[in-house]
Amino acid sequence: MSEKKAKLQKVSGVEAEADIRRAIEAILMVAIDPVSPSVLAQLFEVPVDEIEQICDSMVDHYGQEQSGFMLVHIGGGYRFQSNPEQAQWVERFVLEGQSRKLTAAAMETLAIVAYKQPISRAQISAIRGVDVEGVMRNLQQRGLIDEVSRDVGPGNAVLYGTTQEFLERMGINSTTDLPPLGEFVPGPEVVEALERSLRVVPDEVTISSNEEG
Amino acid sequence: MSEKKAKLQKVSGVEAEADIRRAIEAILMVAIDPVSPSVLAQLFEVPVDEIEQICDSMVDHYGQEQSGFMLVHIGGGYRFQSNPEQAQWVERFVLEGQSRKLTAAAMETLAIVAYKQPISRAQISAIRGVDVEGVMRNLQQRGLIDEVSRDVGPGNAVLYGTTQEFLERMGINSTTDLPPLGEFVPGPEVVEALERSLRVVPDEVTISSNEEG
Amino acid sequence: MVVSMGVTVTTPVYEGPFDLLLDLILREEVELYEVSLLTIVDAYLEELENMQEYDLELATEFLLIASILVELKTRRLLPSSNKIDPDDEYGLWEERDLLLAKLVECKTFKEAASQLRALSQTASLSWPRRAGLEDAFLSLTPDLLEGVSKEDLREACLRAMAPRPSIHVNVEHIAPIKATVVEAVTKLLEEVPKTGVVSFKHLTKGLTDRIEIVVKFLAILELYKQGVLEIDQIDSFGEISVSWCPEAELSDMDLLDIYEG
Repeated sequence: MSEKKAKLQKVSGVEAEADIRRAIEAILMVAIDPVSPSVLAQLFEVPVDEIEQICDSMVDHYGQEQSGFMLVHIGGGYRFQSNPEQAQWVERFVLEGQSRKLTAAAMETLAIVAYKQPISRAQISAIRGVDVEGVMRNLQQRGLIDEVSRDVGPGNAVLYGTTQEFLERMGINSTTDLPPLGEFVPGPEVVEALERSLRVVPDEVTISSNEEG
Repeated sequence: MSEKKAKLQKVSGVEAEADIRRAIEAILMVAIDPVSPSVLAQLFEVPVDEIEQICDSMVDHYGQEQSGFMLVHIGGGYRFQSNPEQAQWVERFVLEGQSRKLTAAAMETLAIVAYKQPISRAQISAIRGVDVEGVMRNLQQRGLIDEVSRDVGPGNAVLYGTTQEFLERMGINSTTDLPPLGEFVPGPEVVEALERSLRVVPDEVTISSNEEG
Repeated sequence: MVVSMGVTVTTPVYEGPFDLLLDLILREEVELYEVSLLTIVDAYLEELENMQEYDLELATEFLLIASILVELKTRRLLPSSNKIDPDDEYGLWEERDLLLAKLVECKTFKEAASQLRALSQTASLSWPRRAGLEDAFLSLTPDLLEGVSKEDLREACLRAMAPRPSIHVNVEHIAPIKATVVEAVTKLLEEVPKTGVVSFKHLTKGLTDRIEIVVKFLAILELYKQGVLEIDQIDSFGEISVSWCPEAELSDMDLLDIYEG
């Protein structure tokens, strides 16, 4: 620890971890978006992993404080947020509600983008079975998805992915924090039910063949 | 003190002063402007002087904490802000960390205000199809737009306009110097989309006329 | 089906064709191959009637499902040839498997979507600090309008005000629509009174596009609903016979209005 401190002193002029903590707190107080560890690392001239260590211990600290706010690791950065336990009061204070709710169609499209990114509109259409242009536009306008690259294949289709805003809306730090898709695959009983309902009645095939003969 | 607690319980349903403190912390953490004690008093249904007492003790508490931020009594209200001792880091963060360009969303919002002023936030949201709260705040903070009047209609919505600073930065004397919007000529993408969506119509018109004739 | 643009209705029940299919299959325990298309179409038409406003998007989505179902059932509804091509049969199985895979995938993402909704609901209980810079630091912020011209501003305004194409209803994904229900209705009104009892098979003779068959089918249903036609299907997979209802006194234009309304 003393070695690290010495290094901090030497490199950045910041006396100690506690000083960095205070500086981070001040910065987070004025930042509008989550502040990424790499920005802080650059600012303090300290390795990113050390910054992350400091920030994570700050997250713990505020979590234990039982205060009205907390520090969260979200959207690839850190920011102060109100404690969900105080939602009833904040709600009454903040006049503007949270952004409007997404329709089921939009949510499903968003889920496909989130799990399959980068993905083209045609690929999403194929999964949902309908044209998704309108829904995609809506999601893009809300800043939840964006064009991220182009398909190398013929046609060079635009590929979409989720945005920083999406992470913030979901309250997660990265898409790797999403529960694995495998958890949502319907169980064998559902698959079986679906299969049964689609089953070609064998009788008829037989009858038809008889007719043929 | 016990008498006060009992009163809080009775009047607001909030169990104790500590609960009010937490709720105030949450609200102050997300508030944009200083929050006046009277607003808080109304929210918690607690006398103003009690709110002031609680807030002042919170000011003391954060003052002793030696953290990167503090609670101040300013402009007739209370707010969290960065600790002046950390000003050098905040300055460096501002100079190095913030992007220098207006985002597309901010640019569009600014343009709408410039051309359509005075205009309410709800009207801008309606035009852009997304909530513009964050963007508007940013533009206002940067001194490019400001509240100019209030709508005479129900709700008395705040109306926004561009500032003197905006004119200076744009190098114009008045917003009438902005190039006229002219007749709207939709881009090729819009035309195409509209055309596609209308494609079924001509057929049917023909059929209907045939039927009539 | 000329419908004014911009009307979008979100119904809690249906959001996409596979959803509809899932709903119909799981909720009503419909055996796809045992139920007549009529049941599904009726359920759908009922849903349409319950809606506040006509939703073209939903209607086109339904056409899509109907077309899938029709294709899957074509060999039974329209035994146009007594011979079953082994390739066709194989093709039918393949299609069934494809549909099953799609249904499973659709259900998977439905679940994932509800999980995302739960995540966002939890996250929405916590508000971020967005107070931004204190006055003392504002002078430090760079000139955001550097390099922005008056023309840039004008363009941004026009861009923001441009009508959003997201409201348009795209029916192209079905197929280039050559047939319309109005047209089919018109044709049926000419044809059926002359022929008396006629089979669906006969009415769809020469139609190759599945969408054309679907459209014809919907037209028959519409006329059935209006009491102009009578429909009879004796066996589950039997021939559908269509006949003119003698009491019918609905003018052609009334019928067209139904679809243009």
